[in-house]
Amino acid sequence: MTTATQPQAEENLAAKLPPDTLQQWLRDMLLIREFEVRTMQAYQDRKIGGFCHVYIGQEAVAVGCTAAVEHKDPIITAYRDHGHALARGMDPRYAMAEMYGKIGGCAKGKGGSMHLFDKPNNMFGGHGIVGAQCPLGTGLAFATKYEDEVMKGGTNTRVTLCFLGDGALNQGAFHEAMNLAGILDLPIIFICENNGYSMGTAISRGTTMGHNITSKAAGYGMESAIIDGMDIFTVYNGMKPLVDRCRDTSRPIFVDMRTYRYKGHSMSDPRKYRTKEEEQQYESNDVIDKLANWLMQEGHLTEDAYDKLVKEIRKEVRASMKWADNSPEPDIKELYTDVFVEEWGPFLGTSPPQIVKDAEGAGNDEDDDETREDDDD
Amino acid sequence: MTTATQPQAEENLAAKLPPDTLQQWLRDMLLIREFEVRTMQAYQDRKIGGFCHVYIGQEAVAVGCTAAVEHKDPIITAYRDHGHALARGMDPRYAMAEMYGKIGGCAKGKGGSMHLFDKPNNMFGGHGIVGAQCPLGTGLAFATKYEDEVMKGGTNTRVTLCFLGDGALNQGAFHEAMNLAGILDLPIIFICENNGYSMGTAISRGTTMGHNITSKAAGYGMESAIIDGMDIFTVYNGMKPLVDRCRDTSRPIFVDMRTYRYKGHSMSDPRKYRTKEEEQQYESNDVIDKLANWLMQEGHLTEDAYDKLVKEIRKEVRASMKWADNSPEPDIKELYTDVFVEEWGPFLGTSPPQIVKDAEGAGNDEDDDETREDDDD
Amino acid sequence: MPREIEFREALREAMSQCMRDDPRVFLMGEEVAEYNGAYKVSKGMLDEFGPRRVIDTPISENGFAGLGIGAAMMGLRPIIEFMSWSFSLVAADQILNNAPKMLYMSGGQFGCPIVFRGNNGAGGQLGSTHSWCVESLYANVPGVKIVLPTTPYEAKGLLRTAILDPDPVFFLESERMLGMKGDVPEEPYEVPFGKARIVREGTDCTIVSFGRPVHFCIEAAETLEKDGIDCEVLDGRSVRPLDIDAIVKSVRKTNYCVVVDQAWPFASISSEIASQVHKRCFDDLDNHVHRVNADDVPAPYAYNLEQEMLPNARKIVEAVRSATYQA
Amino acid sequence: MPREIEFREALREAMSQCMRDDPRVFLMGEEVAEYNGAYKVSKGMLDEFGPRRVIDTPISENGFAGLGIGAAMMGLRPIIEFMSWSFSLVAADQILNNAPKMLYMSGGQFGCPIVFRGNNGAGGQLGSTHSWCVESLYANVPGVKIVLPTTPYEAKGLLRTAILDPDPVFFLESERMLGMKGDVPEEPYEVPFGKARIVREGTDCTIVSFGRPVHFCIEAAETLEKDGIDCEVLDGRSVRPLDIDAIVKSVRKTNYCVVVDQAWPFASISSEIASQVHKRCFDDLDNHVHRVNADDVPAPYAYNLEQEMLPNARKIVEAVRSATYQA
Ligand SMILES: Cc1ncc(C[n+]2csc(CCOP(=O)(O)OP(=O)(O)O)c2C)c(N)n1
Ligand SMILES: Cc1ncc(C[n+]2csc(CCOP(=O)(O)OP(=O)(O)O)c2C)c(N)n1
Ligand SMILES: [Mg+2]
Ligand SMILES: [Mg+2]
Repeated sequence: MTTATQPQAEENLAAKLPPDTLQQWLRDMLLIREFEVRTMQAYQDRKIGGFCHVYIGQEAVAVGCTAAVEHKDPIITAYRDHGHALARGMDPRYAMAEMYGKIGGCAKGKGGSMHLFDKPNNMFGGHGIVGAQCPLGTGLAFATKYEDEVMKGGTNTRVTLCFLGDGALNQGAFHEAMNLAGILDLPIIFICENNGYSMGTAISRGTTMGHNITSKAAGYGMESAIIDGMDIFTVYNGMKPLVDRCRDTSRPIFVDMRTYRYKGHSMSDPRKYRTKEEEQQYESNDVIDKLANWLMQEGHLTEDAYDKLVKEIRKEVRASMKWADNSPEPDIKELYTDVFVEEWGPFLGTSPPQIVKDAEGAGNDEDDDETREDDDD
Repeated sequence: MTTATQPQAEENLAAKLPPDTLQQWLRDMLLIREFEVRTMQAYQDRKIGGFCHVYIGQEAVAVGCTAAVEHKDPIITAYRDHGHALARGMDPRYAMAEMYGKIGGCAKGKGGSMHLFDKPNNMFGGHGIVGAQCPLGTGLAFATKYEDEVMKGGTNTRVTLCFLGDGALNQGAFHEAMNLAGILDLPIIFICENNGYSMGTAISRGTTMGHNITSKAAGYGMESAIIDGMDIFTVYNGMKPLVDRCRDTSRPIFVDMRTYRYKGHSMSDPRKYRTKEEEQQYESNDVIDKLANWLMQEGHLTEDAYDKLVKEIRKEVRASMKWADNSPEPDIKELYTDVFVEEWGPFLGTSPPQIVKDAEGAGNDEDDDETREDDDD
Repeated sequence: MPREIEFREALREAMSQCMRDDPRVFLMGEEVAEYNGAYKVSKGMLDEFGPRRVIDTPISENGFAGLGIGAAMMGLRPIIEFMSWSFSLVAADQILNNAPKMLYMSGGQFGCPIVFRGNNGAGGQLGSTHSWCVESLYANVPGVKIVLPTTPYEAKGLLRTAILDPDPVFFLESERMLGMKGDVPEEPYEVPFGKARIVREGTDCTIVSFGRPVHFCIEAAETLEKDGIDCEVLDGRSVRPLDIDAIVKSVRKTNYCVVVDQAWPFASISSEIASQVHKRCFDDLDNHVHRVNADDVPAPYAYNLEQEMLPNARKIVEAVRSATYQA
Repeated sequence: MPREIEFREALREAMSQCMRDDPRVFLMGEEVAEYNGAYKVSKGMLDEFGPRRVIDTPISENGFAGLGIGAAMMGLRPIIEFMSWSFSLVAADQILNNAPKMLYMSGGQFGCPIVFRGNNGAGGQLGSTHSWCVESLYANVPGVKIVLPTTPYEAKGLLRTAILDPDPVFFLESERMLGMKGDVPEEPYEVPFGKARIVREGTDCTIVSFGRPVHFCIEAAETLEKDGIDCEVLDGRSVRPLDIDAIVKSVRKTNYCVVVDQAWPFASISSEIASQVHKRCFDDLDNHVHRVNADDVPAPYAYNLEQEMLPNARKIVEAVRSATYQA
């Protein structure tokens, strides 16, 4: 149970998927990229406050991993969470409005960039404390298994994806979660988005065995794999069999997902700890370009269609910014709701955020799209 | 750096030591055994309060490990700490008086059984929170190295022994400490006293890879060894080269020290989680008997001398109980000292405990011995 | 039919009844299953509910506290036992950063219906690492309910309320009370949070406390009665929510108030209550609110020191005498 | 010669001067060395003192907090930087169970001369996990000193005192103040703990605070002056030890008191001070002590909500008006 699968020529499962699936991946990755570019701009324009950590460069990980699971499978991640939220299907308007601190945000503006939650899409957050999502992830996996097996008397049907940064490898919470997942046979995949740095600290400076972190999984008797996260095919091809196995065996798995963030840790990071050459090496072999090129080579995408897609997405993201701008600030009374489910004291009840209302009243989607078109200028 | 040395026919370093060293080991182990037997009795008699965890069965570990280091090398352990304190040279009177909650105790009765400290003997405690001593241990190692190398400009001269129970393997604190020790190249040996149980939980029920815990050290790129802790020769022979290497290289090492506690976790434990047979198997091959037999076979000990030694120790421990009994309760004003070094408020200063006074005024030793003789009845 | 059972049995009955009613409820913690509980609170529960619902954990408080919170986010109803609240410090991030704030951070999407429970306060000569009273420390944090039961009856009813509550509850028991016996109905019932219980009516001085020290207050009130000082004793039940109205009502009647709090004094529940009572009863009070706390020092091991450190009936008697100018 | 430097430079100067004087002093934390500090407090210190004394750590707060404590037990003088005190919760066991109690548990054998320092309080829209004000939470625990500097001058002097202190000190800075400029002498000096600073003398109402909100108090006092209300503003400097005598003295003069505390209200420093002032000034107070705290809710992200949640000059003005019956 302690084998770390090295990257290898696996079956190219992704290439066999219907072209529109791959086109959707391209769309999702482009959406994240564009969203993040605009996020940086909005941050500079002081529309977005607090800390802001963009996902540019890592798009293939969120999109490829969520593609390898089903919508019912819970996902949870750290504070660099925009990509996961969007990949999981969060409306970019709600994501953007959250960062703008507006009532239309996925958490009514109360969570912010680092804490994006999306119940209808089984996205359990965005967590700000390094490593703290790992025990929570084991709890999600515990609960799905408990529901399926103890409450329904069946067998486990769901897999939890718990994303973490390489910096989280050094938090006790991660280790306790790994051991618990192993001892309790939980259906969870810990995906370490190993982008080589935690803030300014290269992995080798902070993490023992940084060159081979699957050795840590071996200490928990956990199956593990190393996956190239800079290509959505390797992500999907690597993840799909692991997800299937995890679902079948209900045993945890650890993934060393090798990736790279093109930008700084947060908006204020001058990136003096690495070279421009290193950055360019990754950027010149861009994850999105790779998929676009492949689709073109295979005849599933024309230059024109690609340009159209890019424009469409640009429009969508711009619309989300406008929507966020127009969304009102949360009413001051929101300060006092959601502290408890039932309030003790003068404030009563809690109103569900837009994201939940939408998921409940499904028919509204068309209206929303119209609004989006209208918003464009 | 990730090799786990399996128990093997090493050079029998212990057998080459002067016989009086080995006799001293026998004496130390007997002292611990007798001390713990009396501790249990005193606990039943309500002389000792709180929780009480005896060390019976594990004597070879504390004695063998401290024999493998020098007196200047710091040691630190968990709450099952009587054996380490005595092996390190704590006067049994101070240890006993501490558990009696008396002013003569090593901490003036303020620490209790789980928190035995002995500054003159470089024993940095007894720590009650599982795993919490591991980060402290890395701090001791950091400090010795810092003093030797940064402050004195020399090379590292000291090795820290950090003992932990197998239950501590599942605390985040342990993992953070392991990684820090590795990253900072600290001269520390983590000795996991793997007695197979944490309270009623067999290691396999709580700890992944419980059958091979050195795999956890491998995840930190740390050298490790498995040592048979039920024979003081294997303990010493296993530890001595590791201590030497740790001192020379200033690199951390992890030891899976296989041992067994003959008694329950604490005084209230009915031990239903294991069989009488399992207990008898260990007890019938007792660590102390083994060394006594060897010494007799080699002609370094006669039956008579052994009986005399046993009686002497019985006398010494009984005297320690009497001494503890006669030691006054701490004055109520002690409640308010040692909160800060310099008091803020009505209470001024802090008086050093007897243990420190003795270490400072070295000449007193003879008086003490006399008192001990007098105490006997 | 009055039926006498131990405090620990009352806790067990509350858990078992909830688990019978609601399959989402499970119990997890160190030694809760095969060992039958370090303090036998969960004795027999493994036999009844099996290892899928009564679950032993390794010594990983931060890990399994977080696991419980994750499970609660998914809609389960975890009961997480800390062998002692002293060990909850290693889980502080999960229980303070996650449990009380998940609902808020997610804008109301993910609640956290979880109960953390275990021994709190001096267990008797356990020394400073093992004698935490966490109520004052944790009460500073919004989003959590903190409950201290006082009798077997209260324990059963309050624990049921805790398990049914949709928000995170810290349930603080006392090792020293687990063997206490009292009348407890067999059928399930709930005791509400945020409603103080008048343990003893009186006219001369209000004494407020929570959990185990309530018994010392009763003892003190009995002593004081002999001197003609007739105390009203309130058991606050929950620290958060705090039933300040009941306290104020009583103080308006007695004009004197003593708060008894087994935790350290600084920035504590007693300072909070004192401060609120002074505010609301500024014109009613004939003396400042007197506070009885543990001494402001780490918990010592020695018997005599520990006894001196903790609140007790003698200290409460002295405080009431001083508060009512009868010292 | 007055010399203006930034708050972060004052902190750096205090550390550097101590490190030059005493080889036992070292600085450890996340990104303190090669990155020059996440907030540039330690900028240039790696260059001066080298990697053996200015030490980057992995993200292991519990680990390196404990490492610092162990090193302090051996006699070194560690300065441990938490990038934010919000991240100290994962280290709660080490900083609350070990640092403040080692001296006591060892009967005086092993002291713990260590400084933990870093950003505390709202950094500006960081949301609930990242906006902790830990002073009220941690102040419940005996054995530790808690300090909140207010100006660059105070920062340098108090940090030096903290480093020289033989006991553990929690030193709480504010991200929002690091760029603040002020006159700071070049030579080393100490500002004492437990001695409140009278920031502004006045006769009509005493306002007490700590750290950043002291500036809001000054702002409020200036506003109130225009209305003819002359406030005395005290900067408590250290929460533990608390200079209650200075507060009492001021209240005996003004007969009114407002406590401003950036942390949550329940069981907080403000409740402690209110309670103590009521006790000692029972006959002096012409109204109950008024408290201004952050709202009793998790920290929200949205700008308008966060602004509303935090103490500010407007709220202080209102509190003083209400306290002095001039609302
Ligand atoms: C417990 C804790 N300590 C410190 C921080 C501050 N911090 C935020 S992100 C970060 C670096 C994390 O790096 P990594 O886990 O590799 O994630 P990445 O940024 O590369 O996605 C640090 C130190 C925090 N949020 N939580
Ligand atoms: C953090 C924490 N959790 C729980 C406990 C309660 N406890 C004390 S000892 C113990 C078992 C420890 O077992 P192990 O580490 O194997 O040591 P051993 O008793 O075998 O020497 C437990 C659960 C504690 N002291 N600290
Ligand atoms: Mg990273
Ligand atoms: Mg063990």
